Amino acid sequence: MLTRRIYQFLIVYAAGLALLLGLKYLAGLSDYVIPGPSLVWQTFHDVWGRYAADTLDTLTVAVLGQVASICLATAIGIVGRQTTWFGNFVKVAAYNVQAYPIVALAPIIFILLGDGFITRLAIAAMICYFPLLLVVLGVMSEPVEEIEHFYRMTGRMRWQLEVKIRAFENLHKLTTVVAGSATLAMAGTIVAEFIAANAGIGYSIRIALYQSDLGKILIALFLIGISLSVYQALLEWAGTLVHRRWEMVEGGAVP
Amino acid sequence: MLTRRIYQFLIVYAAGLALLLGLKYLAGLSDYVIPGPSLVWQTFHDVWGRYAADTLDTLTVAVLGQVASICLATAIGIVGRQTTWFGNFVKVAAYNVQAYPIVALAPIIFILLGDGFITRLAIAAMICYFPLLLVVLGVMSEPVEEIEHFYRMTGRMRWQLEVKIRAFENLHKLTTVVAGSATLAMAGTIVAEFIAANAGIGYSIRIALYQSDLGKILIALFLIGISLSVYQALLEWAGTLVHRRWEMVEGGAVP
Amino acid sequence: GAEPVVYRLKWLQNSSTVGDLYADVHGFFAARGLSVVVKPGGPERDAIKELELGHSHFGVASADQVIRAAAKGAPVVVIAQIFQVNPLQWIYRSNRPPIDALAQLKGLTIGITYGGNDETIMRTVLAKAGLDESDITLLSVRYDFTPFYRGRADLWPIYRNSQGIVIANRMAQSGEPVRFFNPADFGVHFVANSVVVHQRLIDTRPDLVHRFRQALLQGWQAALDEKNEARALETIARFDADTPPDLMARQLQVTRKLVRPTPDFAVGRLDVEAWRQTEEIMRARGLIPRAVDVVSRLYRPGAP
Amino acid sequence: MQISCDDITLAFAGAETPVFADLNFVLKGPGFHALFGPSGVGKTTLAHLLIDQVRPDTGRVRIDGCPRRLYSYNLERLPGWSSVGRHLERITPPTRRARCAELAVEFGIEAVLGQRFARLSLGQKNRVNLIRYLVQDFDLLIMDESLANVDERTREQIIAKIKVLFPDRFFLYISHNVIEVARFCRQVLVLRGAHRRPRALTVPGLDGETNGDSASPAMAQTMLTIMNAV
Amino acid sequence: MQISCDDITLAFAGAETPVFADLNFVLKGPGFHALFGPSGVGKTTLAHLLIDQVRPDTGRVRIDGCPRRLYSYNLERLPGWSSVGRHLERITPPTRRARCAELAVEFGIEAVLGQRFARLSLGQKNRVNLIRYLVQDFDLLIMDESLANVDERTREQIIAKIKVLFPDRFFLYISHNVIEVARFCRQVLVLRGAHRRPRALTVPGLDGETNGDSASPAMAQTMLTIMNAV
Ligand SMILES: Nc1ncnc2c1ncn2[C@@H]1O[C@H](COP(=O)(O)OP(=O)(O)OP(=O)(O)O)[C@@H](O)[C@H]1O
Ligand SMILES: Nc1ncnc2c1ncn2[C@@H]1O[C@H](COP(=O)(O)OP(=O)(O)OP(=O)(O)O)[C@@H](O)[C@H]1O
Ligand SMILES: [Mg+2]
Ligand SMILES: [Mg+2]
Repeated sequence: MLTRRIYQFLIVYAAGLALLLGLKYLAGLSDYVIPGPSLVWQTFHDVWGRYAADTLDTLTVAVLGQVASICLATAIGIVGRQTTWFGNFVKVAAYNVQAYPIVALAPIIFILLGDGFITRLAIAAMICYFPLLLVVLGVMSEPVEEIEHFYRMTGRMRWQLEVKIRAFENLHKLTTVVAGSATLAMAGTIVAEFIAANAGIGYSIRIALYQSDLGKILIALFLIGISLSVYQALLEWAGTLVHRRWEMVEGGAVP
Repeated sequence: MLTRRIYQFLIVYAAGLALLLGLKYLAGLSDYVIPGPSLVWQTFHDVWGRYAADTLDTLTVAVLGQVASICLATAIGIVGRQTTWFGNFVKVAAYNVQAYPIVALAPIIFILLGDGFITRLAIAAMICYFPLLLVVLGVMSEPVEEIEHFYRMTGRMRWQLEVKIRAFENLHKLTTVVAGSATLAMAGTIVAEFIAANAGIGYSIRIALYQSDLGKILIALFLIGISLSVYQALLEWAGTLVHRRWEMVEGGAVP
Repeated sequence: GAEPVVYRLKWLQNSSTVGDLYADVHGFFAARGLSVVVKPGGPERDAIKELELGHSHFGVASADQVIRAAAKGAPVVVIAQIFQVNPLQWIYRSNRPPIDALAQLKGLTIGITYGGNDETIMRTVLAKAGLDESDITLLSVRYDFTPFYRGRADLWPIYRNSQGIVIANRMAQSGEPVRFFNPADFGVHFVANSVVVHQRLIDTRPDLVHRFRQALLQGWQAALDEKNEARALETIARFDADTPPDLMARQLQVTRKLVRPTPDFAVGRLDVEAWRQTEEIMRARGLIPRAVDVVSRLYRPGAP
Repeated sequence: MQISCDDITLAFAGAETPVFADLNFVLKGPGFHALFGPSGVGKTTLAHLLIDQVRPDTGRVRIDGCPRRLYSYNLERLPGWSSVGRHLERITPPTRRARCAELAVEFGIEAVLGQRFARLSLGQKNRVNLIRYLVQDFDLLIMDESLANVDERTREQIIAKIKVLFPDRFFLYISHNVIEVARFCRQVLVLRGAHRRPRALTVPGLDGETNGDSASPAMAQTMLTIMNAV
Repeated sequence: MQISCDDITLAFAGAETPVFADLNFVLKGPGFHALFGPSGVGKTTLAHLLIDQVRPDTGRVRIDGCPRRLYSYNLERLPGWSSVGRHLERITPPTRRARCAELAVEFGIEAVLGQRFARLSLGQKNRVNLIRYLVQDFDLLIMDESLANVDERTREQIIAKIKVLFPDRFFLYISHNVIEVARFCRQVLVLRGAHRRPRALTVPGLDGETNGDSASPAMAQTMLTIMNAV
């Protein structure tokens, strides 16, 4: 699982790199446009320790941001699933906020939250929560008639139960999206660091861009990819655990 | 529908504005930090025509980007639904690409695509496709046993049919996410303009940011919100049409 | 104990902020009873807003930010002007003839950041040269240098003392030496970064402002002193891990010239004439609706 | 306790012929009654009318003396997050714990109480679901093919048990098994084919509480009456 | 044509007792045969064994002379994007169009061919689904409660029709209705309760092609044999 994820990432990365290098040699671009292999290797050697620490820092925030965004999406998804005016309103509000690219909202966020950790977290959560929200909304607004009927008939239906039933019936979709949204949490954190510029790999990318150093960016992308592969493998493993805990083994014989 | 969306947006916007203005008067902030109502109005008067044209321009690209991303997500979702090595690989690749914040990828995209229209489109599509992908993957990798059984038994199952069955059974979730991802397409286009292009509302936002002009940003957010409300209402209406065309009226009496 | 103070920079911590860092690391602030947190800035950071919101006590802002803020009633005061020569300049390849006269700009493709300082400056330069937009081609600048690298632009805006050194070095290694176009050489003096404070702090804590300013300027003075060069470089290196030592030394050298044009120059002097010109330029370009008398915003030590 | 329909008309949108036209009947409770009729005649639709899930186009449904009405059907599922036994426990009011346990034994599902619902056989699902409803407060319980996938012997045992335990409730049992319906039900409400008038007939059943002989003359007579009514 | 099981053992993970232990039987085709037994005894599981959807822990399933095997069950659904009639059309090989139309009439669903599957009554769903399978190429068709929600009269008609139209195929009909099974089936494979040995018995049925009298001595005898076998 983990090893497969990692070597699959390595293939993707190598392919991307090959594409760039191919372009470099085909178009005869100099090292300052696209660095050659030896320069990339040299850069890797110089910065990898520092960048790895930065990436870990970023990953930590991303994990927290993802947790926050899961909570947020669940809350909004649960309220927004209702077909009432209020439910609809919450949905519209949640959608609208998302339409604003973070770069436009950033000045306002800085005014409201100041800088530092909270801002990074908030931006990461905002970027990552939307796909989660969409899925939670989709899942939560669709009744599972054959299961819910009894509880409705007997006046036992509470919103918690409704949410639990629908979540359980769509567990697979939900775990897919949670595992998938990890990448967005990471991207969100990096963007936050990029524009707020205080720490993490996003900040290092900012500096590399400022110095127009594509080599460093390639190293950063590499480290981000690796750490994300590990994180996602962990999440998938956790997803399997959840499935097993709820004993979701599908009908049919188990060999 | 449309009017409701619009006035709901207006409520959200007014609430946000009220929050900012409240902060302004409570903390006694100057117009530079948070512009007062008259200055906002003045700014609106000055720039709305130009900004509206920019927003429309952006919206056009966003619509195209969304179409592209729907195609992309569907294609990847269909391939990635398979539990084969290749399916898994495509999924990993699709996820990994997403982890890289567009700001980090931008230089590479510029090198590959140059600047201008295609870049704007590509970035918009990239930002918007991921939630779509997650949902398509979730939906496509879950069999609908009671329906698929017959086709499998009789050797009639083709991948097209499988995709059609699963899509149809989850039509509601899919239309939710397509309508919802419109906001992301818009956000994506704006980000693309912000970092790359020299047209569209994202570009105007960047200039306003350089000029520390929060008033202009508020106007831009207003116009983005309005046009997005209209676009989303259209998408939802289209979603209803699709449902009706496939005659998805649920069991039970129609009054 | 020491009084806590937050100082927000405009940009990254590197050779451009050597004095700020030096004052902190080598105890100039502490000596005046201040415990200063020097925070790096960023593209979305605005020190003037932070002053008003109370997030920071002192900050670094560009001259155009100061003038815009003043135009909108922000009670901001400039207490020191670090850069005497604006480091925002244009890079071009040495294989074209050096630009000795503004008329030579005719026909070139020039990168500008729409909405940015460089747009204002370049348009002023062009107006001075008697060129209008049809005589040149303007190219919108973004985060990366690709259009310049690939020859689509002739001139590209750059921060002379930080980016400029790194990129010039990288291009030189590929056999493409470069030169810089400095508008100040042609009489366009657009003020760059300055240290600002909120009027409130001057009113309530004049001593604090005074102590901070003293410590900061002494820090700069010391940092730029040739005999402290090793220590200065060592200080920068603590905050800037991304610049190789040899380039950092050259960055420091260029910074020195921009901040302290002559060896006996008193760092931080407010160049009233340049400020006046900056305001005039901004008015002429329609960037502010009315005169703000920026000179009245310049701090006069000893004034109440 | 009484259910009555007065001149009910109901047509589904898009359907050529209405499901009900001039449907009239009165069914007096309590007791174990059947709703019988060919497939597609409208039994499920009538059940929906009785619980207000569907409204008639014209006419009126009246139910007297049954404030608490339940409708159960054979496709229902229990959530998958815990075992069938745990679910039953949670939805059984404390005072009926013993009754629930008794039903589990009588219905022959005590061996599978530790299983998840999805793993049960069809007939086991039917039975578990029915027990859920029987331990609730109710006056009227509609059982829409609730035992359709259970074998006959167990089914008869279940019906007999229900009749003993709940003599004062009103049951409406939808089934396709004439023998069962004739033998156990007090009255059989027969819904007839679309072209027959009146659309519904009420045939008295034998209301027996033990397994009778399907070859007895009374049974044969009742079954014949029912089959002719259809 | 022949189905046989030799010493089959099968236990589900987590279950206390195995579903099958030492299951042995031989069933000779072709013809209309039944699989009978109490709910939960393992009929569906046996069907899954026969189509290789489940593998036995030990022992071996042999099916001779039936290369094309189909398994249909009563919970299947048709996709919702077009009408039932359109779906039937699409999955019917061109040469069997007439047969398909004939079945629709005989099974009493021609009036609902224009509807979507989700709107049909349960019994209508059962019948539509069965028709789908009957127009395919097959040697063995397992019908797992495929007519469970159809009324008896229609059900008998359907079985009689199937027997006429497909005399050379092998059917395995899972049903809980003894009468039907006794009357129509050639052989009844009875799966017996967990503690009985042997686990399966084969009882000859009457294999009748028309509605017989359920009170006839032969019927009574056959039904008794079956019920005793269980
Ligand atoms: N939502 C609907 N839209 C259109 N027609 C419907 C709808 N629901 C049911 N019908 C039709 O109404 C008729 C009666 O259906 P109903 O389900 O009540 O039959 P039933 O007597 O319960 O049959 P069964 O014994 O097969 O369950 C059927 O012909 C069915 O196709
Ligand atoms: N996946 C599974 N895991 C565990 N136990 C199972 C599983 N599937 C079936 N069982 C158990 O195996 C036994 C036989 O089930 P099966 O579905 O074969 O019964 P059946 O004879 O078809 O009953 P019915 O007539 O009620 O459909 C039941 O007790 C059931 O609970
Ligand atoms: Mg029904
Ligand atoms: Mg079964």
